Amino acid sequence: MGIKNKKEFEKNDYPIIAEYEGGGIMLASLDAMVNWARSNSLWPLTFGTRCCAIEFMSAGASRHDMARFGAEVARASPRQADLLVISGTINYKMAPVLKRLYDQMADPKYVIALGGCAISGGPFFYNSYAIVKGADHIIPVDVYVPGCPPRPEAYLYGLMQLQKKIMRQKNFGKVKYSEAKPIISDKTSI
Amino acid sequence: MTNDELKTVLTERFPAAEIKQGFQYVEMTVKAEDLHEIAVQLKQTDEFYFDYLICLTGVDYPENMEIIYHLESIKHRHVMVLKVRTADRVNPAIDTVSDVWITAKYHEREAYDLLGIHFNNHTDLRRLFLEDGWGFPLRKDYVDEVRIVER
Amino acid sequence: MSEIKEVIVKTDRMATDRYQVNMGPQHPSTHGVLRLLVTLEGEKVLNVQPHTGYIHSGIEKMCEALTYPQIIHLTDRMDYLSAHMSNEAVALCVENALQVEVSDRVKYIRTIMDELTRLASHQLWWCVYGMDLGALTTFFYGLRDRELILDIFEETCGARMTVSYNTPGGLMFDIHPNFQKRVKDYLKYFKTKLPEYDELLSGNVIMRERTEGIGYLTLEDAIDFGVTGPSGRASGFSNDIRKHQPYSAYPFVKFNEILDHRCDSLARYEVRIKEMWESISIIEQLIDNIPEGDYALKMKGVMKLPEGEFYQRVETARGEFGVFIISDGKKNPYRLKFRSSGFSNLFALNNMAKGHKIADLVAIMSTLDLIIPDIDR
Amino acid sequence: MESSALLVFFLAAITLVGLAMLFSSYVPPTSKNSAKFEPYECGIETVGDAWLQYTVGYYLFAILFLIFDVETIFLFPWAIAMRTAGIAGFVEILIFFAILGLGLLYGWKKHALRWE
Repeated sequence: MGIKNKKEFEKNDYPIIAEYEGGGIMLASLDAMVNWARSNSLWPLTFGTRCCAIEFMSAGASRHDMARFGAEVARASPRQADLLVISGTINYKMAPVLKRLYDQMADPKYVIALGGCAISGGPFFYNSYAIVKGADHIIPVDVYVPGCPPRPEAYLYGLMQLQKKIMRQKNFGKVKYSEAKPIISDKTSI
Repeated sequence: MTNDELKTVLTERFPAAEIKQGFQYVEMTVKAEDLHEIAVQLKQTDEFYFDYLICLTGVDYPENMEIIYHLESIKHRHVMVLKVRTADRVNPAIDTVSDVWITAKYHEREAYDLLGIHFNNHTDLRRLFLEDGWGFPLRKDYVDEVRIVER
Repeated sequence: MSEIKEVIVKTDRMATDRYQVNMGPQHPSTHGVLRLLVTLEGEKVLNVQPHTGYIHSGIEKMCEALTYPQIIHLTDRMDYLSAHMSNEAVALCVENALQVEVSDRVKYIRTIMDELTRLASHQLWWCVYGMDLGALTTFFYGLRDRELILDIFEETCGARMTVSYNTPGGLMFDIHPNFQKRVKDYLKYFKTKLPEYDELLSGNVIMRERTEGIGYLTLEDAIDFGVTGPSGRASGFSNDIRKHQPYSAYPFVKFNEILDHRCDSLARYEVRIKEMWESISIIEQLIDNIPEGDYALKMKGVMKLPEGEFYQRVETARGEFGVFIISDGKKNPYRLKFRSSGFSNLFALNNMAKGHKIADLVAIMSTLDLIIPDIDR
Repeated sequence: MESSALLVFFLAAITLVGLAMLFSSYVPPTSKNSAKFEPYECGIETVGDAWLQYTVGYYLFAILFLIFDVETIFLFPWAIAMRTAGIAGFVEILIFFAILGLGLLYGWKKHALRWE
């Protein structure tokens, strides 16, 4: 899966992701249509554990209004959600539940790690015996939103970054979508 | 009634216990075997009427394990601290007071879960927070190099 | 499994099997990661067994390795809706232990911020209470007013929710110059909006039908289970720490403790609505006469508490929050126990919800206003 | 002429549904894992089996609802032909309602609608 033509990225806010080999003109425009539909209707799963959940709620309320990005329908069951926003700490008792919820979500699914606790354990990193140091030990995370708790605008910026990431996804042609393995660090035993 | 009135009444009612005036409240340390009987008395006698157990704390001192009960009487509005010690660190066991105050049933489960203090004839002594076989984190000699990142 | 008490169900139709369902960690109405193992018979709830621990982060063990100013940054991650009151509890406990008296200015500002946090917490409770009963509009009304309070917090303390505005010995910084003006504008605005809450939900027949006589908690049970806060006061359990052990500027304020003797979910709802009016009147009495003075005392960098045990009780929006520090003279506590209000309120849920339908269980639980990290710590 | 419109309508329905199902089964990636096919119970493995014996009240409510739902389905063709049916049609529908009303009354008196 070599990288044939190295395109120069004009806008510098695109994270550099090697471009996969994809289909021709016909499939590329089909790609654009599918990605456009997916990125503008990301339905988040109501999965709030700690204070970031309250900021996630005020992002859904009238002032910060997630509805502008098509993400205001916060579904309660993973079957109908395609965006898992981990807002809060994950501890060792909650880790298998989170893994099961992620598995039960319908594809294509995306994950946003909202807040310091979901990224790396946040304030509970040092001498806490029960917190998993970051949700990417359990499930693959697409976008990390730092902050403790991050402002609703920061969450919306993370959402926009995810939408950009989805717009570059290649669905057709010779692309193999294999489920990305979570980065299991040697220090923590799950 | 005020702290020192309470102190005098307590010393005259329970001679066997050692009573001293703590920083804020009267502290009474009782022996483990007559804890339950004193707890029933503290609740039932109209003079004390400690009907509200504020909180139950387990402490791991170097020489013994200690349970501290903060009690308040809603009728008389006075607060008291009841302490009980057990020197046995391998499997410390103290009588339960969950039949006197129902909320103690869950506070005791938390003390059992985090400190390993067993409460005899507690109806449903299970772990509250951690999974079974996790060890007792609040003990001073608890070490867990896999999960804890020391600072 | 604990024993399931036999409930004689008189029915002339065929009996139904009992089954257990998990109102599990990820559930819209548990407001966090609380798992309720509900034993059902058809729709009738026989036994509710809370399983906690899905957000237990061992804060008490962490605090044994932190200094006192650092602990304050953790307490507002426990009960994040009454963050300022929890921080104030730790600050007051350290100040009492060091026998240090803060200036009146700090007391006034702390009490105003307490009452603003209580307002914001009750507003969010009201949003989610409506949503639990199926009325989605309350979500947008309540959060609209709460955003204005968060703006005031952000301007003065720098953070919207986890404010960490207290330090042992005073406040982190002084209030913002136009803090008083903004609070007075907000009070004038919110006094017109609170009646709107009543129009929207309090008079609603469906809401009254679903909460009147549901979730009965007698006074003896409330005291025995230690159910404090508005949930306890709705059963007549007079436990308002602001009244019985006043701290900060509460002695200088005239306010009445709201008690209600109907003991059901509707009483718990109305106690909270009336408490919002009380908070407004408290802030009004304080906002105009904040005395001059320094906003923090000169404290040593590393505070060493004297040997002994110190207990401080504070009234948060959910109930009585206690900080119990056992210190052995070093710079971090030997043992630190948080008496969380949600912990005792939660376990009274079982004998309140027994015999009701599952929809009533959701209504009862949302009148208890639980915050799960406050329970698990 | 009539039947061709029906045919077009029928064909359009088949192709659209077929296209959508084909599209959605081939385009999105599918991750095969064991947890995906277990029932969702708030993130916990389900214990026991849901094939249980219920109160018969649910069944009674369902049947009563079914009866009056079918009644409204019969109402639609009548409503279209109401103009041409005239008074006779109106009387017939009243008789139809009366018979079903009797059924409802019977159910009511036999406490089929009471839940407890």
